[in-house]
Amino acid sequence: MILAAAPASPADAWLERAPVLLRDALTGWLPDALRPWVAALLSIATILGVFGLLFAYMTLAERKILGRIQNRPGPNRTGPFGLLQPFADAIKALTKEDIVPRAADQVLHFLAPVVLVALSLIGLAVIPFGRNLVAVEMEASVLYFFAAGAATELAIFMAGWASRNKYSLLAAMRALAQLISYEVPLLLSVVPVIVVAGSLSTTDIVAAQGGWAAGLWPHWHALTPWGFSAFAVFMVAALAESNRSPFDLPEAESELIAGHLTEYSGFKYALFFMAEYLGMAALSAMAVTLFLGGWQAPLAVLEFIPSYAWFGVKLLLLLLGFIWIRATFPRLRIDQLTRLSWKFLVPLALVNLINGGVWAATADWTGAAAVVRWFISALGVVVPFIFLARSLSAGYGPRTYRYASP
Amino acid sequence: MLGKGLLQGLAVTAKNLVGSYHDPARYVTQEYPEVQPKLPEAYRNFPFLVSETADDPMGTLRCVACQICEKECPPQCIYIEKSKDKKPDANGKLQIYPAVFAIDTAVCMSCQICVEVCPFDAIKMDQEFAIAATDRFDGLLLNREQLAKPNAYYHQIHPTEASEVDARLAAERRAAEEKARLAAAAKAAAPKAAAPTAAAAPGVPAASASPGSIPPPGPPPSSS
Amino acid sequence: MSPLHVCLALSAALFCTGLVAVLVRGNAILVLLGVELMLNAANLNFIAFWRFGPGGGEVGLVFVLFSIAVAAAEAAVGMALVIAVHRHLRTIRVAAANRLKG
Amino acid sequence: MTLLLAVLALVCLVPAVAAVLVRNLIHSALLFVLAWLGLAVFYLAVGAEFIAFAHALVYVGGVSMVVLFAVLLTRPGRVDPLPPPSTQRAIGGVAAVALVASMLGSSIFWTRLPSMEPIPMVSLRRLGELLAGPYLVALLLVGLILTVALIGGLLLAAPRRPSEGGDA
Repeated sequence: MILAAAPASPADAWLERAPVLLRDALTGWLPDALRPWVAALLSIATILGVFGLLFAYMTLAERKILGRIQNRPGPNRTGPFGLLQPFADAIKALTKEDIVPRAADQVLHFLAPVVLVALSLIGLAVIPFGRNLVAVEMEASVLYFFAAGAATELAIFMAGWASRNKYSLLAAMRALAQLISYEVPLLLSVVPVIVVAGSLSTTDIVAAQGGWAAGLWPHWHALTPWGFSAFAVFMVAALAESNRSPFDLPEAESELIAGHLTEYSGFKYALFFMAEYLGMAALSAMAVTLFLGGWQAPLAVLEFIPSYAWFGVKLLLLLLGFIWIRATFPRLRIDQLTRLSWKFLVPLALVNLINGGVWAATADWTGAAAVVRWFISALGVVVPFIFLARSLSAGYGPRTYRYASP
Repeated sequence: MLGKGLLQGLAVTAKNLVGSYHDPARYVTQEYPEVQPKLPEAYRNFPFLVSETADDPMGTLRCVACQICEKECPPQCIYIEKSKDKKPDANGKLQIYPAVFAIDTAVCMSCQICVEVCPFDAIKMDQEFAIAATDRFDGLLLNREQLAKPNAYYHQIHPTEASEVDARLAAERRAAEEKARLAAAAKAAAPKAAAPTAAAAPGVPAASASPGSIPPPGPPPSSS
Repeated sequence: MSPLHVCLALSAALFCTGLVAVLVRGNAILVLLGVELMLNAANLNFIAFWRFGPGGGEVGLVFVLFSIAVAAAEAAVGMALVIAVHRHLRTIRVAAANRLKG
Repeated sequence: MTLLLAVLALVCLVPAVAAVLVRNLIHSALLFVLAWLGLAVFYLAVGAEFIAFAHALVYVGGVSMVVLFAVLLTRPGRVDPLPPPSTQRAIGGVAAVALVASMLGSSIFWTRLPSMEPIPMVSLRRLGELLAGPYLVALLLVGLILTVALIGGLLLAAPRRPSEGGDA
């Protein structure tokens, strides 16, 4: 909205319009009736290609970064700097034998990875990857995203149950418990954004974050007190939703062999990994959209860089954050996991909901009142955080070491 | 405060990530096949046979096929067949030599007992550890030709120990020459007074020590 | 056949399917799921009459929202009941829970 | 439109019927999930976008999890104290349902429904205004019901402490 009003906007730059121009060039010669269908197919193919490649190189980046953090180089044998490693992995996965246990539920065992990948992908349809770059524009696209994402854990349950393996079944139970626990803070942390932006549509939410306060401070939601709190809760819940370390309980290697993946091999196993990374990418993309200003540039002078590049940079940064966290934290126990959700994240998100409401109600405060508004919002984040953190860590004093000093 | 520890942990890993690009102390992994590890001198794993020269390893093996190592080897990985004939050794003395000397490195447990019992300093521990092979019998059952390595190589891998051994052998050789000279002199002077027991006494302390044992630590003897 | 007919037919069929689950299957979980299905059939009717009906059906949409929320609550409480019954009787056949006093 | 709706109707009816017929409880629950998904797509095709997503979120994301959890927690024990269900009851049930079905079917297909053009879609904003305006009390009541249901569910399902004399 803001950008539409701005004259001589960077929206007219050639690089900015390149994807749309390319699409028009590819579909322009078709009859009118076919055009939207082909355009839809094109956007599907683009999303599949880009995110497939992103998945491939995320696996490599993850292994490289984990390696560096652990004082070793990571994969570097296949191609220069190991850049061909993902393809070698793909060939390996494709040529491996596909083993299905005799006692397994054959149909569900087959369906689980397929369903998981499909569900992880469909959420990407509503993400605005750049100015005018969204596959499906809907009024309730945020709701659509979470409705699609909520079902992924169902596929993990299917995998765990169909394998007819006690570790897998335990993983299935854990996946369900984890989903029920973390779906709540995930959705609650999104609600204030919807309240403030006044819309359930991702394009509107991104548009609401356009512009800069004093020409320097972007109007991104994550850069407000309530927004930062919501962003933090969202990212923690997203970690749990995508079964990433430190919340990777369903596939906890050291306890459950590989959890729901125990009885999977070859290409199906690779599909599970693909789904994990796609889910991670989808949730990160949603976080960028909701909190980090989507495709908006951080500074006005940087607007000459096309919007999709900004989106990509933010997405990659969040994904690197996921990897960094994985390299740092040990896995939680299942009771700690649920405790963290119900006793910390959910109350924090609930308080933050009120905080966001207050922010939306005081939207017309300017000047000195704006400072008061910021102060109120910051207070509404810090005070509950202190209280909740204290109650969460009550009884867990600093650990004393008897023989070793930390 | 909740989260302080989390941030500290993140800082630690971030420091390692960045440090691994410029700080060698944070990047300790060596890429093995290209970068060979610097082995400490004391490193030893499988035995090899010492020959005096690199030109004619089979002709100058110190081993006289006494079979003590074969008998002492705990996992019994050494197999020796004595030769029927005799060949002159480095001192020119006629000795039996091993017609077959094989070590099954798949069985060897690197205990070094063979080295310790050898009276002739003929078998020593190597530093060759990349012995992986595709065929267990062709690749891991090493024969005489594969085991033989020159003394120079021994100096290269275990310089301190090799100098000691050389010094000792030289001393022994000198003692033997002295003895031979004395014996010859005694024979010339008084043929009936020649007694073999008198010879060992003067100036050869090393020879009196048990020949196979590792010399006690200390400054190496000056030279050979 | 108009779209409204199709919607109503589907609604009726879903309702009957739910009824079969409630009446024929003895499993408490399936009974609850059957009830859910019957609720869904009712929701479908509201939506069908909003879209293809004589107008003013917006109220129906709001009602469907409430219905979904209540159905979720019903499922949560129902499953809690099922678990409690199972703990008590070691079975979840509805016919087993025929006494008020355990 | 009619044809599309008919196909979608079949898509959600087939899993629903199968769910009632299969013996495996997990399969049954998953088929129910499939039927709910089909129903969400049907809502979408009818034009109720928000309802479709809310339905999918609640049923596929929430109710299905609770159901699967309940199924896993209530695995049948070794001995079932009851005799197997009688076929007589099943026949009775099916007959009753057939009666209902025939009544419903005849009333639907013999009624001459006025064929009207689909009315324009309701915008999300309008729905929100309705919820926050005339139906605010109902909304609050639903929130209350949900809270009560949450606490009640917790109390019902939580194992009794040994000190209270429970048998769990």
